[in-house]
Amino acid sequence: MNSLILETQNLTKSFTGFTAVNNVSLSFKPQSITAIIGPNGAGKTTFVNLCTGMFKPDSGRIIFNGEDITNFSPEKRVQLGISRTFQIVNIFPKLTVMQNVKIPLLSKGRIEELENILGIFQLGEKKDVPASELSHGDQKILEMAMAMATKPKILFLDEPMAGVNPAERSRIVNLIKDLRYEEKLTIIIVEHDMDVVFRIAQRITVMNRGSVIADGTPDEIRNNATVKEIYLRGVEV
Amino acid sequence: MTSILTLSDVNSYYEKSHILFGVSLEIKEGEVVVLLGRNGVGKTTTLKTIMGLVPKITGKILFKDSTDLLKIPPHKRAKLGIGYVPDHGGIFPNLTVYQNMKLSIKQSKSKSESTQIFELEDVFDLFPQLEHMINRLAGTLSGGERRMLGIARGLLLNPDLLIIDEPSEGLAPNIVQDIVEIINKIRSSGVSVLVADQNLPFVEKIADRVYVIDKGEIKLSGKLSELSREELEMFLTF
Amino acid sequence: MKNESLALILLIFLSLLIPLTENKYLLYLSLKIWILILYAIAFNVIFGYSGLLSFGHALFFSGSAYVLAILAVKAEYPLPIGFIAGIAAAAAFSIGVGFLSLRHREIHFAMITLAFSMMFWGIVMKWRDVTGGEDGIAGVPRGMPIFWFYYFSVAIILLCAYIIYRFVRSDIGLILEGIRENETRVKFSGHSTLKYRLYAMIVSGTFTGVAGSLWAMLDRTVTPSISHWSFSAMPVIATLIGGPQSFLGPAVGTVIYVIAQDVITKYTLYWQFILGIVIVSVVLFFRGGVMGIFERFLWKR
Amino acid sequence: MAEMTRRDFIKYAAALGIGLAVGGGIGYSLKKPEVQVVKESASVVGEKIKETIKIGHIAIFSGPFSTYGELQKRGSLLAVEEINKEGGILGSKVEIIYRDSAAKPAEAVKQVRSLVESEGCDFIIGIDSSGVVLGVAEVMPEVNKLLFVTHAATHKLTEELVYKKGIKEVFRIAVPVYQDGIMAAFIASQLPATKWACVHPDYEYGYASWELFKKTLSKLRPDVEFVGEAWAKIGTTDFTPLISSVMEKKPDGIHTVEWGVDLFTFVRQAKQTGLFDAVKYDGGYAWINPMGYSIDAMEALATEYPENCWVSGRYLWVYPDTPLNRKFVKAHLDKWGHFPAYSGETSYTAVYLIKKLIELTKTLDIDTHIKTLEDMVVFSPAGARYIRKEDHQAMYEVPYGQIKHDPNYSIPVLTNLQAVPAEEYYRYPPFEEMPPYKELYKKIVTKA
Amino acid sequence: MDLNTIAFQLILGIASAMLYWIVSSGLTFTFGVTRVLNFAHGAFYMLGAYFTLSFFALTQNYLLALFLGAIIVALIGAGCERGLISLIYGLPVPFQLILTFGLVLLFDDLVRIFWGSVPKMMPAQFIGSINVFGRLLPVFSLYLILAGIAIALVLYFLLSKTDWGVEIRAITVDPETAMCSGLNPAFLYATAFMFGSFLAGLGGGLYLPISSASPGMGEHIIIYAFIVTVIGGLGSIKGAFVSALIIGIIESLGALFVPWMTIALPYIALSAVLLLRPEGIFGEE
Repeated sequence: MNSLILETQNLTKSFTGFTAVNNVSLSFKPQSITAIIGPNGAGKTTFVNLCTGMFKPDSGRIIFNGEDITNFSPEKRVQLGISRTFQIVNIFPKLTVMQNVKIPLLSKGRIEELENILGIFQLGEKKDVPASELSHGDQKILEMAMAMATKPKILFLDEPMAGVNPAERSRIVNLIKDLRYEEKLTIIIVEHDMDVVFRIAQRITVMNRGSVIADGTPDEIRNNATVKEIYLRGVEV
Repeated sequence: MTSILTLSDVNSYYEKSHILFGVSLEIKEGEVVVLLGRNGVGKTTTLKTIMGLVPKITGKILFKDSTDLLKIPPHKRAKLGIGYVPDHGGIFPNLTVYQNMKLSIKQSKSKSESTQIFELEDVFDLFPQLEHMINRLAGTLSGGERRMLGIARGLLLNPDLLIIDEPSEGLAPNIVQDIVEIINKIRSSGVSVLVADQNLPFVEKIADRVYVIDKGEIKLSGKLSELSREELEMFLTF
Repeated sequence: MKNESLALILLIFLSLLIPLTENKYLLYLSLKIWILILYAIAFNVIFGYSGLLSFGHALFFSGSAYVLAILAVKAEYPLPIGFIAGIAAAAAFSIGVGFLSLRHREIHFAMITLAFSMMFWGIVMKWRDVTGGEDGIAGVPRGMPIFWFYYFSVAIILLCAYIIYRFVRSDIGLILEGIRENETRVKFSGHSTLKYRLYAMIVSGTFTGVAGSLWAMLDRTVTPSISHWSFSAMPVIATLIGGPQSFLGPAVGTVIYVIAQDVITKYTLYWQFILGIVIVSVVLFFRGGVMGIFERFLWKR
Repeated sequence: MAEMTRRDFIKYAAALGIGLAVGGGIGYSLKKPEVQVVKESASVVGEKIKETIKIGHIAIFSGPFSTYGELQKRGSLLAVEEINKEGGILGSKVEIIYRDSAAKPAEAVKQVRSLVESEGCDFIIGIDSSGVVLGVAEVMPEVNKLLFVTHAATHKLTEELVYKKGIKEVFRIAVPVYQDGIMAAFIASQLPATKWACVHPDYEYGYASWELFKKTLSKLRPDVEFVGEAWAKIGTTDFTPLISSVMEKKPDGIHTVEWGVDLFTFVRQAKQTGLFDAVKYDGGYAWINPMGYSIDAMEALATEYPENCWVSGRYLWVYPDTPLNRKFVKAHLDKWGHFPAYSGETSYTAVYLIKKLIELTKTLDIDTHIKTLEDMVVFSPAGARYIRKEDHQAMYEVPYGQIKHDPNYSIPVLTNLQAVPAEEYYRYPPFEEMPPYKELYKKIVTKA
Repeated sequence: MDLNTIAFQLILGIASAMLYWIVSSGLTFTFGVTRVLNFAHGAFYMLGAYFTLSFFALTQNYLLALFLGAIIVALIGAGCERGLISLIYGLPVPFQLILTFGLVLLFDDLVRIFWGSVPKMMPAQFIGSINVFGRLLPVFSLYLILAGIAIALVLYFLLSKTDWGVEIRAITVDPETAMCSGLNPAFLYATAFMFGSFLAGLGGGLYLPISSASPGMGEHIIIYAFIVTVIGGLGSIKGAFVSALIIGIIESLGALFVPWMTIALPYIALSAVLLLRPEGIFGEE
C-alpha cells in the first residue's frame, strides 16, 4: 500500500521564453494540508495546472494512488478523485446555485448528496439564486462546493482568498479546516494571504522561479532565512 | 511642493470582487513613491485604477490637484502626462524596438508643457544597450531588455508621473542595480515616479516615501527609515 | 409561471382552430410557422443550450426532406417509410458532422458546419438523376388532406417540442448549459464535454430533420434552396429575435419573424430594407430577445 | 412550310384570317395592342363580373436577380395601365399586386397562397426560375386559380406536371428550355464547326440545355464531337480560367446559355482570351447563345457583343414586324425608356390574355377558362401563340439571328433570322418519343 | 495536356485569386483589429462597384473613379462602425453576424432604390491581350495580378512603415498597454474599419471593367471571403493572401481537371483545412 496519495517526479513545463515549472518532485500524504507559496511567477499555479490536467508536462510523471496519470484528461482525473478551484472564480454564473452544484454531482451519480453539500457550505438558502448574484466570497465558497461535489480524494485550492473581503475570509478558512477533518481530504492550497497559510497549513512548500526552494512545517519556513530573503528581494538562490 | 496625484478613499471592483478598500495616497512633484506589498494584495489594481483600467471605481483621483481622472479614458490620461509601465513589460512584441519607442514619441505630451524633455538620445543615454537593437523585434529581447524598453517607452511619453509596476521582478541583481540608477536619474530630471514593488532592498535605494498595502488597504505610510522594520517585514513576508 | 403555461395552452388551442376557419392561407402560413418553430427549437439545442453557432442546419433539414422525397417520389416507397428514413438520415448526418466539427468553437464551428452543408448542396445540385438538381423533386405526397395534415403535423411538432423540452431540462441539458457557460468548469466537474456536445448535436439534428420532412410534405416540393446556407441563417435570426436563453424564445422569434416578413412583403417590394432595420434594431436594443424583455419587465415584478 | 398537317393548316389559316380582319380595322381592335382568338369573334360588351379583377404577379424582386422582377413589372404594369385607361375588363378595374419570390420555391408558394387566399387574386402570373415554378405549379390545383408562367422555362413544367400529372391550371406563355437546346442545334448543324464545347451556368438550365443540344446535334450531324465543357457558378466574376480550360480542348464552336450579369462578364472576358477568334468561320462565329439577344444583355453589352454571333432571346423586339409589336415596343419605350425584355413581353401578353379570356367567357370559372384556352391562338406582340392543349405550352416563333451593329439603333439588330414556324414547334406531345428532328429541321424558315 | 497548359491555367488562377485576396484582406484586417466578423463586407464590395460606376460617369476616368468610389465606401464603413458596430464590440459572434447581416439586407435594397434593379456596366477598360505560352492572356488579368500585389505591398507598407499601421498593430496585440501609451482606441478601430471597407470597395470597383454591378452581388463574394479568411487564419493578412491563392488556383485547375465538381471545391478545401488545422494556416489558437 502506497502511503503517498500524489507524487510528482521531475515535472517540467516550459512556455515560450521561460520555464514555469522546473524539475519539481513533490509528494503528498493522505489527509494533509500543504500550502504552496512563493512570489509571482514562481510556478505555483502552473504546478496545480499540471497536477489537475489543464496542461500536459514537457517531461516528468504524475502518480496518483500508484497510477501514472500524466496523460489523463482533466475529466478523467476528476473521476479518479482530483478536484480543484481556480484563482479567478470559475463557476456557471447564469445557473442557479443548486444547478452549479448539480453538474459536478452528476459526474459521479451522487445526486442525492445535493442538499447535504449545500448544507455543508451554507448555501441552502441561496440555492435558487443565480450564481452571478452571490457575493464574491459566496462565489468562492460555491466553487469549493462544486469541487467537493465530485467527492475528491485530493483538492487543489488556487488562491481561495483572492479578491475576498477580509470579513469573509475567516468563513472560508473554517470551511477548509472542516473539510479536511470531515471528508478525509488531502488539500493543496496556493495562497498569498500568509495569515491564512499559517493558520491552516501543516506543511509549506516554497517555490521560486519554477523550483522548490524550501519545504517544511510552518515553523521551519517561518524561520528559514532563504525564504525570507526571497520574499524580500527575489534574488537568485 | 504641489501634488501630482492624489487618491482619496478609492474603492475598486472587478465584477463582484471588491479589491481596494478606501485607498488614499499622494505623490508630490519630483518624488519617487513606492507602493509596497506582497503578491495579490492590490498593488497592480491600484496602478490600474490610476490608469482607468478597472471596470468599477469609486472615490476621487486628482491629477495635479485640478483634473479629476475618474471620467477620463485611459488614453487621455496618458496624454495628460501619466506614463505607465505594466508588470509584463508594457512593450509590443510584434513591433521593433524603434517602433515601440516611436509610438510613445508620437503620443508624447506637448513638449512645451513638460518639465523635462526626453528625446530618443536622452533615452539612449539612459539605456545604452537599446541603441544597438533598435531594429530587433521587441518580442526577441531578454527580460531585462524588455523592462528597459518598457521604461524607455514610458519616459518618451514625457510624463509628469511615471508609474512602474514591479520593475525589479525576475531580474538579475546587476540589472536591478541598473534600474535603481535609472529611477534615480528620472527623479533628478524632475519627473515624479510611482513604483509598485516588494523587493525591500531595491525599494530602499529608490523610495522617498512608501505606502505599505495589504489586503486592499494601506496599512503604513511614510519615509522608509521612519517605519518599523519588523512591521514592514511582517507585511512583506508572513 | 402559471400565467405563462396558460397563455401557451391558449395559443396552441387557438392555432388548433385555424383549419376550421377555412382560411386556407392562414392554415398554410400557421402550419409553416409551426414547422419553422420546430426547426428553431431544435436548432437552439445546439445554439442556445450548447453555445455553438451552427451555420449548417440546412443540411439536416434538407437532408431529411430529400431522403423522404427520393424514397416517396422516386423510389415510390410508402410515405411512412420515407418519413422515418428521412429523420434517420438527419440523425446520421448529425452524428457524422458532430464527430468532425465538435472539436471546433465559435466561428470555426460555424464555418465547418457551413462547409459540410454546402458540400451537400453541391451534391444536390449535381446528382440530378436522384435529386432533380436545381428543379428538385416535386410531387411529394402528403398522405392526407391538408386539413388533417395540419393536425398531424401539429401533433408531431408538439410531441417533438415536448421531447426536446424534456431533454434540455434533463441532467444532460443542465450539463450542456454548463458547457455553454463555462466549458472548463464542466471538464473539471468530471464530464467529457465532447460526449455531451455530440448528444446535443444528435438531438438538434434529428428534430431538425423532423421539421424538414414535414416541410417537404407541406410544400410537396423539395429544392436545393433549403440546402443553401441562407436557409441555415433562418433559425439563427429567429432565435436571436426571440431570445436564445429560453426554451420558447426561438418559437416566439419564429412567429415574429415569419409574420413580420409576411406583413412587410405585403406592403412593399423593398421588404429587405425594413427587415434589415428590424434585425439591426433587435441586436442593438433588444439583445436578450423578446423573451428577455418579457422576463425583465413582465414576469419579474 | 410545306408539310403542314390538315388540322394545323386550318388553325393557321383561321388565325391568319382573324388577324387580317383585325388588321383591316374592325372597331377598337386597331387602336389597342390586342390579343385575339380564333374560336369566336370577340365581344367587349357585357356585364361587370366583378368590381375589381385582381392579378397577382410573382417574380424575383430582391437580391442579385431582382432585375427579373423589374423587367417583368415593366410589361405587366404597362398592360394594366392601358387596360384601365380603356375602361378595364368588361367594365371591371384591373388591379395587379406584385410579390417577391426571393428566388425561393417555398417563399413563392407562400406568396401564391397569400395572393389567392388572402388578397383574393383571380389569376397568378410571373415566376422566374424553374425550381420555383415546379413548386408553385404543385399548389395551383389546391388554390384553384390559373397560373400564367411568363419566364421560368423548364420543360418539366409542361411535360411532367401539366401533361403527365394533369395539372391543368398552369399555362406557359414563355419559351420552354428545349428551344435553347434544340433550335440552337438546328443552327449549329448549318455551321461548319465540328468540335463543340460549352460554357454554361452550373445549374439545371445549363445541364438541360447542353444535353438537348448534344442529343439533337448528333442526330443531325453525326460528324460532330463534343469536346469540352465548363461550368460557371452563378455570380462568377472571373471566367478566364474556365474559358482557358475549354480552349485547351480546341473547340471550333461554342454553345453557351449564360445569361444576365454572368453573360456580360463572360462575353467581355471571352473577347480578350480569344475565344471568339477560335470559333470564327466564313460567315461569322460558331457561337450560339440563346439568351444573347435578351434586352438586358443587349443594352449592357451593345456593340461589345461581336457581330455575326448566333443569338436569340425568347422574344425579339425586332420580330415580328407587325403593328401590334411595333406599338408595344413604342409604348414600352415611351413609358420606361427601354426596349421590352422577353419577360416584359410575356407579362404584357399574360395580362391581355386574361382580359381576352374574361371578355370571351364572361365568367371567372376556371374550368371554362381552361377549356377556352386549350387550342386557343393568341395574337401578341411576339406574334401568334398557339396554346397546345396537351401541355398548355404557348408556342410562338422566336428566330435566331446574327448580331449586326446598326448605328440607327442604340442596341444591335439581328440579321439572317431563322425560325421554326410556331405551329410546328420543337417537340410534339406525347413527348416520350423523340421528335422528328429531321422533318422539323426542313421546316425552318428563313426570315427577312 | 502539357505543362504550358497547366502553367497558363495557374496564371489565370492567380489572377482570379486576386479578387478573393483584395476582398478578404479587408475582412481579415478588420477582424484582426476589432474582432468583429463583418457580414456586410460583401455589401461594401457592392457599394464600391456602384460608386465607381457613378464616379466614372462623372469623371470618365476609371482609376480616379475607382479611388473615389472606395473612399466613399470607406466613409460609409466608418459611419457604420461608429453608429452601429462599435456598440457591439465584445458581444458573441452570432450577434455580430446577424447585425451585419441586417446591414446587408438594408444596403441591397438601398442600391435598388438609388441605382435600380437592372445590372449596370461601364465601358471595358484594359482591353487587349498578350501572348503567354502560346495562349492569349488578357491584359486585364495582368492588371488584376498587379493590383493584388500592389495592395499587398501597400498593406505591408502601411502596417510596418507608417505610424498609423504601427499603432494598429500595437492595439491589436495589447489594447491595454496601447491605451496607456495614449493611443485612442475609438479612433483606431474606426479607421481600421474604414480601411477594411476601403479594400472591400476597391474590390468591387476593380472588377467592374470586365464585369458589372448588380444588387446583391456581394452575396456571391462574401462567403468566399469568409472561406479565404478562415482558411488563412482569422485576422492573418498573410494567411488571406496565401489562402486566396490556394482557392483561386484550386478553382482554376479544377476547371481543367474536374469541371463537374468545381462548385464544391472551396468547401472541400475549407473543411480539409479546418479538420487538419482548426485555427487556419496562419492562425493562432
